[in-house]
Amino acid sequence: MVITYLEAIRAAQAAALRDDKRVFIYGQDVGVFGGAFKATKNLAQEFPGRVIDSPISEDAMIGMAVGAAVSGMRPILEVQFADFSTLALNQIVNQAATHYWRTGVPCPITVRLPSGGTSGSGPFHSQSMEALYAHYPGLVVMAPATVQDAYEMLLAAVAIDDPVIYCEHKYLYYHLKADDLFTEPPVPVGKARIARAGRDLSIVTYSAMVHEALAVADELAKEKIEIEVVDLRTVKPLDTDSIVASVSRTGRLLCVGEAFPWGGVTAEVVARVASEGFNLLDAPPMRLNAKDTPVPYHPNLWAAHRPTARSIADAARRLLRM
Amino acid sequence: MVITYLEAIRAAQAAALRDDKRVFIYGQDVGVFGGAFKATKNLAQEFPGRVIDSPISEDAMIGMAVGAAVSGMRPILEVQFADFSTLALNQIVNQAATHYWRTGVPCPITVRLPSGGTSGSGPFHSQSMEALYAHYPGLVVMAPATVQDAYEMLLAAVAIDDPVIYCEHKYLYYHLKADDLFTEPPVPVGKARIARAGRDLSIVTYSAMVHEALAVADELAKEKIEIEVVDLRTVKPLDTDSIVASVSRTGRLLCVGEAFPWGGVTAEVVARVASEGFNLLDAPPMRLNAKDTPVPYHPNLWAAHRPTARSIADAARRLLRM
Amino acid sequence: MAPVDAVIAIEKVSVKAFRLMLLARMLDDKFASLYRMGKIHGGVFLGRGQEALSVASGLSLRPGDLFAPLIRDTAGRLAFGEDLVDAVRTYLGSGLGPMRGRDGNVHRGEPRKGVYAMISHLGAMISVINGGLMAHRFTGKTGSVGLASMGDGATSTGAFHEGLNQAAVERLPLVLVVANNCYAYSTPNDRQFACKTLLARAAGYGVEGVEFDGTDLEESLDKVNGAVQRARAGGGPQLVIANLLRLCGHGEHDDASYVDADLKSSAVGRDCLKVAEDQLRQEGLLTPETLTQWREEAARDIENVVAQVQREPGPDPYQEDWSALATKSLVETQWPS
Amino acid sequence: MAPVDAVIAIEKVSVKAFRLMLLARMLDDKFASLYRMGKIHGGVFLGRGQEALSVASGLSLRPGDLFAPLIRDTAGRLAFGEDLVDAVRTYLGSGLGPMRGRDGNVHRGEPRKGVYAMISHLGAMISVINGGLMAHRFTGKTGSVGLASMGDGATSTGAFHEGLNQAAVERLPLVLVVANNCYAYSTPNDRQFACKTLLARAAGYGVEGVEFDGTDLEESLDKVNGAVQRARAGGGPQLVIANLLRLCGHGEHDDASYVDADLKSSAVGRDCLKVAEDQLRQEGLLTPETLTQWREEAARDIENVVAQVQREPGPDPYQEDWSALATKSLVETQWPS
Ligand SMILES: Cc1ncc(C[n+]2csc(CCOP(=O)(O)OP(=O)(O)O)c2C)c(N)n1
Ligand SMILES: Cc1ncc(C[n+]2csc(CCOP(=O)(O)OP(=O)(O)O)c2C)c(N)n1
Ligand SMILES: [Mg+2]
Ligand SMILES: [Mg+2]
Repeated sequence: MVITYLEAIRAAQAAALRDDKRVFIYGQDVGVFGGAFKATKNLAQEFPGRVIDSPISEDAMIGMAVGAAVSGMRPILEVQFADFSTLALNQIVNQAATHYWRTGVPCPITVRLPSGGTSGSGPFHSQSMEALYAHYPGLVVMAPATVQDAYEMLLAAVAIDDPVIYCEHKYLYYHLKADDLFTEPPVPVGKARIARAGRDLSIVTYSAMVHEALAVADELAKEKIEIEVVDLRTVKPLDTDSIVASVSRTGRLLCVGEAFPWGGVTAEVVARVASEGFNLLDAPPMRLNAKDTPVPYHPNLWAAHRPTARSIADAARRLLRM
Repeated sequence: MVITYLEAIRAAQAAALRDDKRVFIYGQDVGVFGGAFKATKNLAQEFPGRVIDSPISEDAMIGMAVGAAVSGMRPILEVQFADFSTLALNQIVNQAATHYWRTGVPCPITVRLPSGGTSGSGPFHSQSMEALYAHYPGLVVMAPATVQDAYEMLLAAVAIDDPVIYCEHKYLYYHLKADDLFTEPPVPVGKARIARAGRDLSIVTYSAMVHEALAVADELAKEKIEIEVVDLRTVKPLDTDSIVASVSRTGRLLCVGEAFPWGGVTAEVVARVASEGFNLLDAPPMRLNAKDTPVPYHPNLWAAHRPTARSIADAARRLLRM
Repeated sequence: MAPVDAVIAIEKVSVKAFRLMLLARMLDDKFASLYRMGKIHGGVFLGRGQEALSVASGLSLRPGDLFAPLIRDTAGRLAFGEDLVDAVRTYLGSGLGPMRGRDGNVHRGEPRKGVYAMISHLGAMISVINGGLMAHRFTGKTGSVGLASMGDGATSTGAFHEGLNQAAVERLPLVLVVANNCYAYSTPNDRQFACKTLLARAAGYGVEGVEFDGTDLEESLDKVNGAVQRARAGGGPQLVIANLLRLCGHGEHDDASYVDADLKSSAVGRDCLKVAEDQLRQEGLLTPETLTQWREEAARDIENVVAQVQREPGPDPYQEDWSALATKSLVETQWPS
Repeated sequence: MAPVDAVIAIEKVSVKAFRLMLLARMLDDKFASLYRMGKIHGGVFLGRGQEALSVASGLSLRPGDLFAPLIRDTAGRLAFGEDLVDAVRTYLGSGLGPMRGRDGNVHRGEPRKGVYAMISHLGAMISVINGGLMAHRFTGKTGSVGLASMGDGATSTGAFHEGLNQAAVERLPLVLVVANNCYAYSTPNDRQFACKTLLARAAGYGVEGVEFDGTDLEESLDKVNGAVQRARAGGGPQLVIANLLRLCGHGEHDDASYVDADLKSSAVGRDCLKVAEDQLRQEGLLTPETLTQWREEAARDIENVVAQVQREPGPDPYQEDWSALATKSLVETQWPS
């Protein structure tokens, strides 16, 4: 059996619908059509009345999910592209995220955000928005990098009593395949995973960039350089302990993200390691992000805009020389 | 003459309207009423037809400003509270911020965000949103801390060809007074200011927290501890050179912000100093932010939620012992 | 002519409504005076002039229904069963109130009792009510309705549009009650919309609409109740437009000097409490003595509750767990710890 | 009967319109075939079936007006003066195009020529047009209008509501043209709104509205032009609803199998290009020979431009300054440098 990252997302939703009556799915074109990316393919047919097409109303989509969740349901929302969640931001950060803290009543919604760049998608269908959501209190922000995590973390998201922003990477949808849904022992939500062990340098990253980092580790292994790759899995909470532990083994930190360079995950990781693991560092921590422009359309520009195995390898080599 | 921070904001808008025909002001209740905080008091009367009340439509407010700016105007927008700008986020980060990069045509809008906490304002009238805007490419994000900066930076914001998010602190509106608009030599936009020189520890901060930091510096001076206070002024661009230079003098960095703790300005500052000024640090860099909950209503909780002179002084003392 | 029973029922409702309006007015007045004495931490927002409409909203609902009141709904909240003490505790930020001092003034609710806690962002509660109604639909809870309050200004928000349209598409039993008090803060209707009446919006969503004089209690009871009944009976969303005037500032910091004098002296400027009082008197349902008695009772209740709450401790920051997540295992370490 | 001159003018416009529709259709077909050959980097979105309405929008405008076309407006863009080469360069991501490879496919514009560059977020361009019209008002530029295209699905966005309401309050010469093609991606009208016709929305904003058969070129020219004239003359915003069907997928990746067969065979399912061709033939304005000639000319123009653009260099990342700010002194250092 071969299962893709996208199929895992579909399978997790099918399992959630099957096992929990409180679950329903709401989003544009998620019904009989099966969603823009087919992440809900056949689910409307299999679970009649529980997979519902919404109007093009991102604000109302999330608002409705909040009301349903507060009244006992477990909605899964699909925003057609993460980029359109700017229009739902208010309901996410001010309504859903504050609800439990203000009222004591939990608001268990899962917001699926098809995230990240793919060639030719341009400024408005490529964004990685985890930093916005992680900044606000009251949200759990996931960014699965593997097929197994795509599955298990989505089920966890539905089970968690808090609003979860589930950032699924569009590039991985079809590109990432596994032989099985379960190949590794499950890791609890909130814990990072050592995707590859090494002792010369830690690359801390998440989502699609985990695979770029693994490619770099492969390449540098030929030069006898051992890269440890830490897959964050959730960017909030951020598993500082595992990150610092990795840096304590390697003494060198390169933090890589596909998002815009100001702030965000890489800043938070580097700042925490600098504060909490200062004496473990044998060299200055380093960051690698996308460039500080919108995500470009043309593949030439796109490839230069975001980190790639090549630019990560360059950065790693530079850091190893420090 | 005594002039408040709020009066400086009003005066800058009056000057902009007077000196530049392209300027107009748009926002809820900004007209004859003079705005919720009276930042546009009398301006509608003085400049008929150029200070315009908008419907309660934050998205359309910014969209309209973009269209006007692209067609040659220099609009100033007042969002009634920064917190409501979540509803305008899409137009700000996707329309205004991408416009020049995509089309080559600049989009000079100034968005005034009454920001930050005041006692009793609660979760939805207290937010500091600079991190959201700074994360996106294409915006300049200002956070003036002094009366003079409130004035000069607002004029600069209007003059700059790019969209500017101007975060004005509501607590400073009435509390902060100066004898004159011009007491110090002007500092260019994008440059930080050494608000107080010292050689034992650098507190890097911005907006209202500058004054808390200065109070701490006063207090610790009694113990012969010299704190250097760096006022960032703009959080994007971030004046890394001045920050690193300060750390090179003191060897210790405490970065303070009133915003939520995950990501944001303090993460970016600490990450940059860790990367670029690693060897200058005599101790781990430290951060102090608000707590990771919404901003509380009751003064007891509010005072414990955000950094105060007291908690900053504690942190500084801890850092000095490291 | 209506059968005798029905007349009595209506009379009783209007009497009950009037007492609640009186209580709400006096509670609001108390908040205003506490505000002037510097005993309130933030702003104070009153429902003065809007009590008839608000009470009609609260009384039209029954347990199991959903209610998203807004800032001028003291009367409606009380009518739907809010305890006086919850209102006072929230305004005073008591740690014992439903919001535990975390949120304040008008931002209170008890979702488990069907009252959603408003966020400030106008229009945002409509879709939340829709969601609650969807939950009822999913769980087979039939016959319930959801009522969302709204101001004229809030009709300009994208959230209003998306929310009402969503309800219409799902044909949910949403009753959207717009208190058109002629102003949004200082902004008059003609800077807010260009339609002659907001009622004209109903057709654009394919929903039923009704418009009436919101200064008139009997009218308000009748019309809001009618809309609630239609929604309950499966008639889909109802847009209710009530015309009236805010007889106070936007908040107590505001002297409302911008309000047009002509409007004040026109029909919308009538004080609904006075109108209701006159109606009840004329119908022989109210004597000066009862009124005095009700006033005294309300005053005493309010004074007692305020006195009690003022003795209550404020929230203790050292007792707070300072986390916004229900899942405690996922709470982030604070930096620095 | 209309005077002879006017008849001739209308005929000429419809002939011009037909040629532009033909060009647009063939250009779209070319994009589709490039897409199938893997020569396009992202998605391809066609205006098939919507050319009559789109061309009417473009032709109703004149220099100095503002236009915010959407994804199905190849015809309207050409009609408003877009150079074929700009369209092709944008789709192929040429560094020489107006978007310089930074943005692509339908996301193109030249704001200085009055064509705003759409962002993807539906509804977001309406208020931008309003702003351009405000700029005209401020600078005393009278007699110009702004036209924004929209789909039926986009009417559910908050931005649609806020934008149209804003235009109504300011009484701006906005013409909002809704191509109701019965679907938003796969979502049919009845999951998008509950009003019988979107025309019912006009009254709720206090604006004029008109609805017609968007598969009919003459009708489209007449009705869109009428709305533009009314706006130009100071009649305020105009809501234009044209009914038609998208005769292609949402994008070229989509086979549109969800489209109702009954709709396809009904009046809205007519191909506007064929309808226009028949009209012109019947009016004696088109012979088979001219049609063949026009087709050949269009094909040649398109082939030439595509061939040229395919030889053009893609954008060079090393030549990019990688900054999104116009104020170069404020550009941030990249990390790591
Ligand atoms: C989205 C949003 N923008 C701005 C505000 C600030 N604000 C609070 S109340 C108010 C006026 C509301 O007017 P209306 O809806 O008519 O209600 P009323 O106060 O008249 O009862 C404004 C602008 C807000 N709360 N939400
Ligand atoms: C705010 C927003 N949400 C979602 C999308 C994704 N999306 C792109 S086109 C489309 C359908 C648009 O339908 P309609 O407005 O009817 O235009 P049509 O494609 O039929 O011409 C959707 C949902 C978007 N672009 N913007
Ligand atoms: Mg009002
Ligand atoms: Mg459509």
